[in-house]
Amino acid sequence: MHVIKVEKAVEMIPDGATIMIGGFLGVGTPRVVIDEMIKQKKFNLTVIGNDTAFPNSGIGKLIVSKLVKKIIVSHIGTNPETQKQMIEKAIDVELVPQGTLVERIRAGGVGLGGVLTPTGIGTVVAEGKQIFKINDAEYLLELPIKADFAIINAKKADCNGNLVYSLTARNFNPIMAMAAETVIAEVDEILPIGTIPPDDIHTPGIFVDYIVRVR
Amino acid sequence: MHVIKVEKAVEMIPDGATIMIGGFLGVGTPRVVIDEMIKQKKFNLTVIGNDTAFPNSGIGKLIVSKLVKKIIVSHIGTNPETQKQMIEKAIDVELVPQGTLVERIRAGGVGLGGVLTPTGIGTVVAEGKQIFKINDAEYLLELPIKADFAIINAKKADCNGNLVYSLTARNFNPIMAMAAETVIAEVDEILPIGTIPPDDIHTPGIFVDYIVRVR
Amino acid sequence: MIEMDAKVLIAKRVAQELKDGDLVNLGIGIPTLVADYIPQNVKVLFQSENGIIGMGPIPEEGLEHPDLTNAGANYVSAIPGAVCFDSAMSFGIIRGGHLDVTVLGGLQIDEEGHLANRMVPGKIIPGMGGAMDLVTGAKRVIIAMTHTSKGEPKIVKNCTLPLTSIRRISLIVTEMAVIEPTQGGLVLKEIAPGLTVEDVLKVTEAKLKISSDLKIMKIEGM
Amino acid sequence: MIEMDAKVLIAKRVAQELKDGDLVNLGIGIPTLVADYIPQNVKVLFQSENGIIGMGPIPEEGLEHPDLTNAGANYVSAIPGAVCFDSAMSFGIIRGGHLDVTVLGGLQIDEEGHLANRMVPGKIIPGMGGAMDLVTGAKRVIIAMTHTSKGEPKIVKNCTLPLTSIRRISLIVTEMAVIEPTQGGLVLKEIAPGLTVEDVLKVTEAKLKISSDLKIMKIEGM
Repeated sequence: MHVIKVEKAVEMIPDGATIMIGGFLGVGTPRVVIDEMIKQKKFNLTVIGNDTAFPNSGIGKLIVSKLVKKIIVSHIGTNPETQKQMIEKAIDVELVPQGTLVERIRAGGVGLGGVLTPTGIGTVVAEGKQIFKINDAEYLLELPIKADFAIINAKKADCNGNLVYSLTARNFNPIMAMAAETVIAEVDEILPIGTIPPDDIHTPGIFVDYIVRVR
Repeated sequence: MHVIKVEKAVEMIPDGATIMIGGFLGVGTPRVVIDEMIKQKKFNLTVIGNDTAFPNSGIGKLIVSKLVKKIIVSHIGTNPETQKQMIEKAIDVELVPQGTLVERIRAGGVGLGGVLTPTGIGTVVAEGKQIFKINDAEYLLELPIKADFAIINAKKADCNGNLVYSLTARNFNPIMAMAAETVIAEVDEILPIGTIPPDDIHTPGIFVDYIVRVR
Repeated sequence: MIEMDAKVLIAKRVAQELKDGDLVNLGIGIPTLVADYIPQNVKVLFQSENGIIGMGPIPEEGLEHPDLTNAGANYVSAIPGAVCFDSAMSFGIIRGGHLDVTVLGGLQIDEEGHLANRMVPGKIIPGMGGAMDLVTGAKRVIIAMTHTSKGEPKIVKNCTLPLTSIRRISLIVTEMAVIEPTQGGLVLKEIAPGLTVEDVLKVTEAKLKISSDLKIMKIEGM
Repeated sequence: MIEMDAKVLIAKRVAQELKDGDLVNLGIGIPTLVADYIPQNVKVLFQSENGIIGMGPIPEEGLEHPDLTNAGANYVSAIPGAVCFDSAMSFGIIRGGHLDVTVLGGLQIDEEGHLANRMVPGKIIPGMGGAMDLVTGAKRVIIAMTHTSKGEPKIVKNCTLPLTSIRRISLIVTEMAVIEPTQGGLVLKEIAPGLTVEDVLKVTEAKLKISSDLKIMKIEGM
């Protein structure tokens, strides 16, 4: 794990990268890294996240800045700009049920080839997917998602990169931390090693490549 | 969640029940409940756990007491008594790779119909199982496991049943807590509500039906 | 009879469905109002799919925490004994059958009790969020919605909007009626005070069976 | 030449394979010894599949903690910055490719580099524990084992014991040789000091290709 300036962190991200971004309607989304991505104009991104938040927050800001060519999210209902770009075919939107989305990301992170979920059976979500009948119940095969980068937000880190999240800002962050080639964590503070007890750590530091401290 | 005497907790378990028992070679196994199960002679149990520990510890004690008719575990190498009963066909042993075992239990708990894992492909583990080829890699379909009871061990609880585990005694306990009809947690102490911060709780109390305090 | 806002009436009636000890997830809109009308002798825990059990009411001004919100990104509080977790755990709880009740809004419900609560196809589809998992996984799915939309029936023969799930929902509560979807069809169980069965049938496209034990909704304040 | 215990020699040679920053899982037996010989300028983190990263050495008497053990149920310590987690996370790390190196013992390895490290069929099969996941998921799989068992070759044409995985392992280290399984077969890369290639071939059933860059194992203290 390396501590890095936000400018350097974002310089590593090439145009066209596939990026997971933590957060739920902007809560738990790494704000400083997002702002720097906009400053450095990272184009043609594929973004995986729960939602596109609002035009002025979270992933929504990347959408408004027209940096995203494709998103994989559970809804875009809070961001009219995403809806507008979707209608204009300026952005490709893949909608995934929220529980399925997080399991697909987890599967990517923990080396599973897929999971079977009952969610979406008999709906548009099932279109084009394999259906399995197990003990009279039907399930969809949902495939793993991985990314080049995961940009996540945590409350604090220690010098080993071990992370602790805060309240409902945890959401997708710990799951995405497992599923990307390079993981950049934006944190409020970096504490000395040994000051966070082993049982209180949410994400082991081995998943974290770079830390950007923003306070 | 109800706090209950160990005698009452074990009285709820019928002969022939399917029981998940937390622990890894006895570490993190609920010892007091196990001893009471032996005292009350619960017969014909199906036990799901990581291993059968040693003859004088953990699940091993149930084996020695001849209370178990079937076990689903990742190994029995540390318990000669299990091996002896297996040869004598007194016990039915289903061996499952450890990572697959925990994912199957998790799948049972979180409502998945199964998971695809690369582990076991090309080995005896694959016998009789469906194989899926996804992007040139092969995976086994592994099905969920659920149980009538999960008997788990935690360090502490609060009065809502929220649980915190200790160090490597955590292991299978939080996963099993999600996958059984009735969950009995053996804990060292029960703390007032609000004294364990929301971010430090490992298992939400909603999973826990009964708590046995043993200190 | 005292007039009552339709939404309040629905929320009050839904609140009566909650049992002591229930773990409850409330959707956005009318369902959110349910929290205000839980009977005093009933203690429930609120789950929010963004990762909390033990969600409390809107905090006093100045006590908001930027990391403590509900699934609509509004500030909430946490009751003592609350627990936070990641989205995998949150939907494990939902899909795994550990949630006792979800109360959701609805756009259409068909004769088989199937819910459609997403937007009109051809127009904007804002996405299913967590609704598909909630309807698929919760032990009870209660739909809290107005009986009609701009005069048009929402309880219909067949949904024209995309289905949220093929799981039959457990109960429909509107400002006019309480309807229980069963294997044999939709059963009218209660009607609002002052209404006749005819009033309900007139604005319901789906076929309703009238319960032999039809009751008048009992709502405090009416 | 100073004589050295075969197990120590193997452990010392394996230790040279570890890189600064590696996350390492050591199996029971010879692999456990590797921890004692990590080069001073190399800092690695030890993972144990029962749920810890940052496992430290056996604690001083009186400092054992009943809840802090390795995968063999022996007391261990935790270094500052250690983290504990459940078995789903532990095997997520292993199967998900986040573990840099696993060092395991072996009973047989075939010409294609497939490992068998479980007991003889017909006799007792004690179970695979975490070995199948480790061999399937770790970035590098290093087998640390004696070259023969009671004089019988362990590096064989075909395994007679059940395979642990069809994943080709990365490296074999014995007290006689370092052998790298490749797509083209097993390549003899190093031999122990004082041995000839003939000595190695004599006790190896599988066909070995001799590396054009064959070296003598460099072991401190020999």
